[in-house]
Amino acid sequence: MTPEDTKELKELIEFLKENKIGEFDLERGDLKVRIKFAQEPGADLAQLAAALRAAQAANPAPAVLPEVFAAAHVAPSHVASTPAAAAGAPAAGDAGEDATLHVVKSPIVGTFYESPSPGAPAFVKIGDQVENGQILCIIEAMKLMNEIECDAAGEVVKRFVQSGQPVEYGQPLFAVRPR
Amino acid sequence: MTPEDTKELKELIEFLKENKIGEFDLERGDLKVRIKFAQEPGADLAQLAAALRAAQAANPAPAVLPEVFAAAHVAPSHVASTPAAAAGAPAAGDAGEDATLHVVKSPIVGTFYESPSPGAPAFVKIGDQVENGQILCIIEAMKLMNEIECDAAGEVVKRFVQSGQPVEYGQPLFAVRPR
Amino acid sequence: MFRKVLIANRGEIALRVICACKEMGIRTVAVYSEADRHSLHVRFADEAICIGPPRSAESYLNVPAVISAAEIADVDAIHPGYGLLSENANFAEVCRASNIKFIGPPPDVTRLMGEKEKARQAMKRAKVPILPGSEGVIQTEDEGLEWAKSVGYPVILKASAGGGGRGMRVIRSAQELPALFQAAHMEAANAFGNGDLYMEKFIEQPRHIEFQVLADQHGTVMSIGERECSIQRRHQKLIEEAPSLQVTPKLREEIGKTLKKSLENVGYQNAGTVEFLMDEDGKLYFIEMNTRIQVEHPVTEMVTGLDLVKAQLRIACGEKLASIVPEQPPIRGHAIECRINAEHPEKFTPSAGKITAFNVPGGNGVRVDTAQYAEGVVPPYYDSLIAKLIVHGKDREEAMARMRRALEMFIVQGIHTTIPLHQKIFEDEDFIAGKFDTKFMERFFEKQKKDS
Amino acid sequence: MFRKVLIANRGEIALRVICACKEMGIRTVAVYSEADRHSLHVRFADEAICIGPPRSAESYLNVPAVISAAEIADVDAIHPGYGLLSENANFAEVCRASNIKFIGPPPDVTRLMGEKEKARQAMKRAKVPILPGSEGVIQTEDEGLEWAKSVGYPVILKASAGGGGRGMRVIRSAQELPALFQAAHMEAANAFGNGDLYMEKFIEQPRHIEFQVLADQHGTVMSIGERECSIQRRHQKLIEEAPSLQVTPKLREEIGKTLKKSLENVGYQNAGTVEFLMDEDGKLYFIEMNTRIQVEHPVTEMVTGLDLVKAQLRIACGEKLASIVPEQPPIRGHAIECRINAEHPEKFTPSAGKITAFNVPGGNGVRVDTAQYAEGVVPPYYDSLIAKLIVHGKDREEAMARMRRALEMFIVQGIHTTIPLHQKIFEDEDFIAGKFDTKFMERFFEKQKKDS
Repeated sequence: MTPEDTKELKELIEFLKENKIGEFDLERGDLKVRIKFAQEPGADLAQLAAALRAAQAANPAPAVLPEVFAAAHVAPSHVASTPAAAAGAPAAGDAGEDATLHVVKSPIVGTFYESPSPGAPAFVKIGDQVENGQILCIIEAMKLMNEIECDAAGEVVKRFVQSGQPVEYGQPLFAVRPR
Repeated sequence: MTPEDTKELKELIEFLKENKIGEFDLERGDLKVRIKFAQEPGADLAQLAAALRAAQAANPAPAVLPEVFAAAHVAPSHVASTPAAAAGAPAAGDAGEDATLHVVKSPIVGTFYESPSPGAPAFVKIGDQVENGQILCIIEAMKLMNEIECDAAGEVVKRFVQSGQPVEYGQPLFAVRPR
Repeated sequence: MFRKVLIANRGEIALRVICACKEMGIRTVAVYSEADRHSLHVRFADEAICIGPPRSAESYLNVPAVISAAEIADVDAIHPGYGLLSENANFAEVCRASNIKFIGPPPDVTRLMGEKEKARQAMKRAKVPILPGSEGVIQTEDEGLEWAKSVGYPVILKASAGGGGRGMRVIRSAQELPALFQAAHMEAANAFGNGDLYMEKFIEQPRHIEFQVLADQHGTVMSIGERECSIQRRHQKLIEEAPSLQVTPKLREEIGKTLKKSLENVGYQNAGTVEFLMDEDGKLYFIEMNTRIQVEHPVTEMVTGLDLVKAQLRIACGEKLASIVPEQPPIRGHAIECRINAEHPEKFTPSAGKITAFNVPGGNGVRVDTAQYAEGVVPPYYDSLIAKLIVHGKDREEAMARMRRALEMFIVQGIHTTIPLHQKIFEDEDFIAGKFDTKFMERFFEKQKKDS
Repeated sequence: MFRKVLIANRGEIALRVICACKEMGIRTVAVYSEADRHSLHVRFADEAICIGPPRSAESYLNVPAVISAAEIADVDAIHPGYGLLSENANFAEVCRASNIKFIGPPPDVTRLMGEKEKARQAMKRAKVPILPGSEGVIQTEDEGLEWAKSVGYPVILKASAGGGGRGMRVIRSAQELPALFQAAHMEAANAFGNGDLYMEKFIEQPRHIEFQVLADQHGTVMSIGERECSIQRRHQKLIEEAPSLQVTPKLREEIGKTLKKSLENVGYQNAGTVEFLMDEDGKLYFIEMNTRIQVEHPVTEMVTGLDLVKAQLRIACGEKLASIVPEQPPIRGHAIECRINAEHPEKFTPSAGKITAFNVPGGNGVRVDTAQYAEGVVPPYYDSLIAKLIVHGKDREEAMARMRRALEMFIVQGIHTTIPLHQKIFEDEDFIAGKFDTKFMERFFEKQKKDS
């Protein structure tokens, strides 16, 4: 590591510590960072943790991965072509978004269509004002076209999927800024 | 990471904290971020215990053992007839004792004898003053009588084993209050 | 062979099917409810699709959701596992209509076997022994004496109009028949306003014995040995074995031939299990047929060396049985399975929650089928089966000894399991001696109560 | 049968022996160093005695400590496992003097087989084929030509006085012999001040093939099939299989007969393994004998259905082989074992530390022998083997497919393991085709380097 890297890393750690982060992973290109803070030596907590882990003092534990099936939290290869995180953990996936937005999720498994028929204009586009109950899109399942209604009123600010794309249950479709 | 990245990251963490997010995963293209906040220091034990056990309200969790092999920390059935804890984990077994005491441990596996021959007086008894190098007992191993010398000077305040009793490596034999 | 298969199930059987597919180079698609997001069948499938909320009715039993998932994932076939949609003929029909191969028998066969009385009659016509019952009402004591004589004592009288024990009498000899007939008649008349009675053969100590069959899509059926499943609690199997100590090679061959003929007649396809009761004289009576892979299929795999799930896939793909199982596999050694359920071992209350420690036993002759793991969660919505512990030994003694040591080494913490119950059963003298029937567990619990 | 047995070992083999004892109703005594206090062999033994500090020399290899533990625990016998004291004839003698049965051959046989050249001569006398070597110095080119002709090319010239490659030449034909003889002679003379040369048969692509034997204490020896162990890195086996694709039933029977005769001659007892090199023509040459249970014994168990550790215990107790293995067990299907080591999969640096996640694969045809667990610790003092993953299939193809899916489902975190290495080997074309020899791994690493 260059001294510059080290400095940045130190700053990052300081910042994480200030914000009481317990674990932190980052991967970007060939950069991988993994940080896990040790248990705070708060009296009772340390005692309980010790009892729970019965860790061996003689054998310092290596920097460990958080959990066996960390990978399992996101399905191995989602049919949806959106970022797996968005599909696999919709709530978390939207955390980066404005919390005031309302997310319309797919109530069924099927194929998403933005318009009533090929070539026809989309039911809604970004920037449209929509009403409660207004049709936002169609999800085709078993040859049936299911019209998906909006469950909020406001402005469509984002569409998460492409027309023709398969979606699973609970997958975010639109973000609406409620009025 | 670019300074821009760092700034974004900091903002994200601030935002997550404000919204009391516990864990956060994001995968988008080649970027992967994983953040897990530490337990609030001062969080009450019940909260941590709940997190650790993930007990479901509907099904009172059974009283869980702290670790898979809790039982392993003490050998299942020690040859020594002293409380297994004393033999299996000498350090722990002495925890209740005065920390200033010096514990003489068995350097070999064998059978403990307090005196040089049956009927003869014991090498030492409780209350005796002993010197460094003074013989405290005999451990018989493979028909050989091994004299065990004291590795401290002071008063013998406790004997942990009975004459004729088998002892394992590292098992506490005597406690000596050093002068 | 199929290119891609969707597994319409969860838990250990979903993972079992995924394993078979992986070994055959078939891509797998898992479906899951929101409660199973972190399950191993989701983790190890090539693709995974969330099909609904935790409740089975809205996810795993939701036919449109499953079919829709199969369509968007573009699979060739669906393996239904056991339970859930596995014996749903309508689902099999929808699969067919959607051009997706349902891995199981055709819908009409599933439907036939699903209607118990029709299945009984079909099997009776095909000369499979069924539990004898009088045809219609027994009008008089004499008629009763005659019918009872024809099937042998004991018999049981039942009220045509009712149930719940009213008007019911077990008759163990001709001497006691007249009085009991009158008593039952009176009781039925009083209880249901109708004194009509019918009679059935009564089995005092029935054993539950079932035969595994495989059938290809070209008209060939093969019976591949039996399983002994008498250790049950409230009709839930706890322990299964293969072979049964009660089934001689001769009986095995006879039943095998009869089943081959009868199931070829009904046009059976894929894997199935024919369940029988066995009376004290070792005679078998057909009860019902399960038209799917069974929870306890591994004991048959252990003693025959077959892979039944792979056989299912190959059959469904059109392969002939002659190439999958070229000859009747000999039975080697003895296998036993214990179902490890997330239940309190004495009260049997379900024990959902987070698993904090999970150490599975291994070593020679031990197989564990499970989708659980340390840090895994047992959701409260589904079946309580979390693992199947299967052992194989050169004989029943070795298998039992192996099971004892494997149970001891199977450590699960955070939830209750039936492991301690199994440990006690494997110390029971009658169990060890092989002296048991479907009422064994009742007697076992009484003994336990007395001892404590 | 023995009442109580001490296991003078650690890790998976200690647990393996404990499992066998448990299944036979024998009480077990574990011994352990301070580093292994929380190990599973300690957890699952009936008794456990700490015998010393972490270093093997002061604990597991400390004969007085082990014997003393055996005495205070009052055991009938000691099982030495593999490695450590298992081939230490002095230890076996001390056991005998202490009236404790050593589970293995008598000390003199262990000693004989431990001295490689004596063992070679003993086997040669008993007509076991050994790698041909000239008797004494080859004085002239003509003598060399003659000797080479008698064993066939290629041959190798070696310097009598030295080693390390100096004075060494592989000769592939009579034409090139004269020039190479002179060159080697000169080189040896220059390097060691002594130009004497001797000759050996040279095998270009040797396979490592070994035969498992069992011998009772009444003079009967039985060979129970071979294992193919050519996949090695620096003479450490990585993958073992049974049977070997190269060994025909005829060859198996021939070698079996020869070994039976020769080992009955030397008075062999208990389990043992006879190691051979196989040349390109399928001829076998004895290298050495291991007088103990082998790491890779499970592959033989999987294809024969025997329990070799139980057989060891029964033999040591005086039982006759005829009652333990009544007839030559047929070889069924194919088994493969992968050694899972706590090592970096590319650099092979040992990776001690705490295991944070440990999910072992299960299901049909998968066996795992391990003493590790989630939260377990791999101490830096001992062998890096943490688990053996063994699969069994109806043929080598099924076994390989099963191994691939089992490797994928074997999840170990917190330390590095060789799992990723095995995964790559199982994708290698030559490995899949069974085209390999003891130099396979060298070529494999070169290919890997080229590809990256």
